[in-house]
Amino acid sequence: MKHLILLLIAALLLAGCWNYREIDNLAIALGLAVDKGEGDSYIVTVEIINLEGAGPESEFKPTTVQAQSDTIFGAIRRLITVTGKKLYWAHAKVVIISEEIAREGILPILDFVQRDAEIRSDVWLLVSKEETAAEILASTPLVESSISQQLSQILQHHAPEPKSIPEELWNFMQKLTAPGIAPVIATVGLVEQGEEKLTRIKGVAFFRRDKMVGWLDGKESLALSYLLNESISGLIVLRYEESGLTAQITYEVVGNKTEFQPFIKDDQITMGIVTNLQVILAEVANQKVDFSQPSVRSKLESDLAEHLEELMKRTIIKLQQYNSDAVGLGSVLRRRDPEAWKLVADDWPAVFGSLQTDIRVKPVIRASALVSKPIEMRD
Amino acid sequence: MKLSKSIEKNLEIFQQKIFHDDDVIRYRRFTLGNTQIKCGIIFIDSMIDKDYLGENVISPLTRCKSESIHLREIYPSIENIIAVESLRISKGLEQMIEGILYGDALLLIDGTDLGMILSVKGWEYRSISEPTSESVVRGSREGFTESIIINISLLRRKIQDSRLKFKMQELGRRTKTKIAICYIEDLVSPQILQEVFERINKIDIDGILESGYIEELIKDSPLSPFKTVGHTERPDILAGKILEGRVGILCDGTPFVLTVPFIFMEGFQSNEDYYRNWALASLDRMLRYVGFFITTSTPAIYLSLITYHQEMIPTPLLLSISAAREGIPFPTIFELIVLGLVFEILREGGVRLPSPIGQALSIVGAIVLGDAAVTANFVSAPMIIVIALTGISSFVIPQFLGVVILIRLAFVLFASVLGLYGFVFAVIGLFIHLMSIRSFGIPYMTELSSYKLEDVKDTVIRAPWWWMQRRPKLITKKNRPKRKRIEGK
Amino acid sequence: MKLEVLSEQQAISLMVLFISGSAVVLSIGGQAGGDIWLAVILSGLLALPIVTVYARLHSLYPHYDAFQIIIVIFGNTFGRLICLVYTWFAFHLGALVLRNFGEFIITVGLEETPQLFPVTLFALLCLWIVKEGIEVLGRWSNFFFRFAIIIVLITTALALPELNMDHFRPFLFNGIMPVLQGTANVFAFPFAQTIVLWLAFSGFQKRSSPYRIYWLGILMGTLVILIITTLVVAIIGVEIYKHSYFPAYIAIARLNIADFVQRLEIIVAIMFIISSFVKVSTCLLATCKGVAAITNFHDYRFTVTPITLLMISTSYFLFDDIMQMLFWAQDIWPIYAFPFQVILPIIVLIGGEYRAKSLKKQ
Amino acid sequence: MQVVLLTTTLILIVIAEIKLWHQKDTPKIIFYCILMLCAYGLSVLQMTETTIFNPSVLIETIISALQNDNSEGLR
Repeated sequence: MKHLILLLIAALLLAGCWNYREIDNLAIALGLAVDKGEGDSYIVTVEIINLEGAGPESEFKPTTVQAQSDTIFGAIRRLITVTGKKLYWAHAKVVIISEEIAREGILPILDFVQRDAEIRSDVWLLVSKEETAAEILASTPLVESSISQQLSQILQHHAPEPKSIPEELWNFMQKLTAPGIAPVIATVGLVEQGEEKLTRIKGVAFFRRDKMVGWLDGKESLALSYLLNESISGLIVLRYEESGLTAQITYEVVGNKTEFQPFIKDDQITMGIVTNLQVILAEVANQKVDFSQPSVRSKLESDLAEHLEELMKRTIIKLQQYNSDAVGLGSVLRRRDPEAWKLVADDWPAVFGSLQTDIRVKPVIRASALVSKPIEMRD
Repeated sequence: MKLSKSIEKNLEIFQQKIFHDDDVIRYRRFTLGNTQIKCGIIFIDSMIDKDYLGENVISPLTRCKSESIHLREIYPSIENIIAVESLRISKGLEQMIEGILYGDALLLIDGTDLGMILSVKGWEYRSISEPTSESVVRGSREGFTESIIINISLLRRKIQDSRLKFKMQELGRRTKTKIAICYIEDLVSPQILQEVFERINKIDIDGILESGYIEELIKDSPLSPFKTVGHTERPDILAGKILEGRVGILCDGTPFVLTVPFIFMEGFQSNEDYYRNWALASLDRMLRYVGFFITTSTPAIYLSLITYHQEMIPTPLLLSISAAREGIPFPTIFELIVLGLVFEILREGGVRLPSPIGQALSIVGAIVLGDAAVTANFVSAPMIIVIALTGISSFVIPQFLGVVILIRLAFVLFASVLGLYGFVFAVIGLFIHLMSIRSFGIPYMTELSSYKLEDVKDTVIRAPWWWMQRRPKLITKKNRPKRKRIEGK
Repeated sequence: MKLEVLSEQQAISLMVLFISGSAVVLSIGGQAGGDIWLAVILSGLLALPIVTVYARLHSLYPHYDAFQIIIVIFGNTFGRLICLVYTWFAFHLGALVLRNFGEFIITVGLEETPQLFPVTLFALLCLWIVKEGIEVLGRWSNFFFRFAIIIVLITTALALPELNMDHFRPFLFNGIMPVLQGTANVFAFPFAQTIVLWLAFSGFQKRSSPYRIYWLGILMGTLVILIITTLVVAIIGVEIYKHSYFPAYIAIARLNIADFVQRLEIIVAIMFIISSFVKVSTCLLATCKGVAAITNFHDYRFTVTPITLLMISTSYFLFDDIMQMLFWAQDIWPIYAFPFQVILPIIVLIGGEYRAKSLKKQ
Repeated sequence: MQVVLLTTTLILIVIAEIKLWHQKDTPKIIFYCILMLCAYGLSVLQMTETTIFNPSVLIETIISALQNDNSEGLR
């Protein structure tokens, strides 16, 4: 007991409350956008929550503040002179990087974000497709109360319509440090709808080390997602043509699994890639296509396979042009054949650039939603 | 001082020397039958049963025949005449005075220096009624009264076993309070019993008005706010504890009976647990542990979350708390302590007031004050929720009602300097304290820090009776089976 | 003075918490890379013979505590010298763990708080429990052991969807050498440190066997460390594991269940506080007993306050910064501790066997 | 300022603890005071940030010296 009293007294005497900070003295930052300023400087735009009114009736409105400095940290410190409150980063949702900076290398930004214990590593990374990254933060949030939250929502629920590959910071860092895989970052652009500008996430920017080297569009990034074994679905629309019968058919992917097998022959590495897809027929525009017949279904399956194989091939070739192994074929090789990997590890990007791939897609039409046959219309 | 052989002188002694100036002492003089022997009875008005005294003592004595009385052995010869169930012949003046003060009547007869103490006690008792401090939905409705004799009878009726023993003692130099130490001979651990006697014999105080005096004088770690002596006003609880091998201490003048040893988890048990379906009772018991956690920790956790670890709050919640706090002039810690204080004042005020006023008070306090404070922007709404939650949860563990306030305060102070880390420190400290105290040689946290299935059966859960075969291990060392094992069950 | 005894359960939980001490948060065995699990298992197996030595000594001299055993075996002068060496070891280890703790708190949570403050508070708690004696420590760890287990289980369950077993492939990529290095590291860092427990134990309840206690303790400790390191590496990958100070903290920060259960790092912090509390207290207890044994006082309790204060100060200037601390824990410690943890106990055992035999002959 | 605070606290602790023992055991008190003085000295050194002999540096040096000796043989 006496120790307890001693402890209490000690606690009270020494009570400096160093880290004690009232919640209302913090400016909660939700999003960060980094642009290139004149010379070597950075322009930092931060979306913060601004409270209006007091007590039970107060409301929060998002607003953006901007500052410029030679370093990101300096710019963020400078923001205090604008907000009057210390910025609080633990709830930041997105970090948006302008293309210019991404091409120069994003390590300075990552360094700041990693080093500052406050920013959490599950913040989303985005590359802006617009002129500046700040524009994105200035657009209109549609559902959520702030644009950063809106973006975070979109990225989180991207699986049914995977037009991009959202990466959280830690994921990016992991790919950056792991051998034999290059990171990608989702890209964000703006679309106009009436007077409002809305954000739209489509495609990815792929990297070599920390430098962005190119873009993939929505379709290509879908192919990349399947190659990366992301658990997503995704729609594929194809035109069906058979004995004069044409129809637009929408396949919905409900399961995907890609397997890799490296073959080595005469010091030439060939990567065998097999993607198993489970699809359902989501929409069949022409009622005459009788998908209950095996022959029709196998035709549908081979169409789909052909289409996807071509798409994946295109994607990989595009990546190979820039020597950016975003598929992680290097890490596959490292796992599957450590000895072969040791030989090429030091020179992997170049080896990847000339790597042979053998891509097979094996789609299986599992079900046709709720109907087993096309709807037969009668007069 | 000694009595003489003359009754007049003896009465004089009582009237002038011992009880002088005391107007409630009655002196009744009469002659013994037709023998002309003078007699006197001394008693205290209102402490004896007057009808009983008249019918069974005075009337037979005045009507008796002289041949039935031997002058030489006058007391033994009238023993058959007096129809009182308990009497004793006494020589010592002290004993006589004590008897009179305890509600007996003293019969003095001319020609002897002896007195006869007749048990004719007959004061007013409060009738046996339902205990208000421990009410139950299911279970016996009788509670202890202020009379130790009645209390003993209540307990005897529950346990009709010749091995149930009562050891009577008197405590308090002036009050001469009767206490009874009761236990079941073959269940109690001799060390505990010996310890109880030793500690009780050490007590030296002039007045014992309630068992609380004894409690504080015999308890272990006297500085600790945790109680290490249990109390109850229900005979069924006492019987249950005694059947587990504990020792009960009954005290005259109070319905509250002490039980030792008292260990931590008893604070989470209720007698009703044993009368109800075991599954529901277990659920309730877990609720009590949760309640204990909530009532001690919520304010500290809330404080550390919103002043140290804002990153742990989900964003939407953070935003709404932030909005609620906007414009509040006081720091959170201040807000917390003041509101907590207000709640305790409301509670204390409610307890001491007659119930209709108490209700009005709580309505005014809870609704009007709380609502007004929020609208006036004095306190934030989440804080009101926290305080209300804390306060309400404290009522599920009535045994620890006082101590949780202290724990809560300590937790809040630690949390205010180091956030959740400080809170964890405080929890560690609390458990060091809990682990280090003992109650009559039994570690306070006995069964809560054990992994044996057998010990868990009556702690976190209340196992069904057919499964609980043994009494608590540390309290009873011998005769442990509670029930015989029934084959096939 | 009454001999303070522990029950088997209490001793085992004390041991498991002691082993998981700082090891659950610091990065240990990073050299082994993806084969860290193998390194952990190997070092657990290596630790078994060592703890058997302690157990053997306990059963040879059941009525003495470790320092008394040493003095009985080696006589007054030489025995005390060994006691002094061990007292220093326990003291140093205590200061080290205290420093680990301080760095952890400052790095992850309270950046602006001076390190001395939480460390002092923490050390005061240790002081308190050491004054209450090993029995209270045993009961305390027995009680908190279940929280540690619950924490480990819950985190494991929550982490399941985040695990990426690719981090462990390919098996033995860099050959066996790094695994052995990792093994040496893990062996020296939590496992062989159980020597301090041997120094702190004073006696067991009659029926419990010291062998069972030590073996079960090591096995369960191995299991806990195995679960935690595999979990952490499977979540964050080898590279980040190697290069971060507190990998478990980073790993748990990744967990996010349906956007609701997230940001659980505090769980790791709690686990760390509980286990390093046990560790520091054990070291403190061993130091105080050692000091009392050397100076021939029967009661160790009166030395606790000054030794705690000494330990706080020592922990403060032991290292300049966290980088040096990590370097120490990973590179210097295994070599530095080897004589204390392996060579000396074996010498003591040989002396003990010899002495016991000659006593029997008499 | 800090040193003054430390000194008073420690003196108070010493007095309180010795009183708590309820016994006059001179060697014990002397030994206790010696230990306490050591602790005090160390704390003052630490508060005034005086660089003193650091055991970990010593151990580090010895061990790296040993490693260098053996390194040729090992590698």
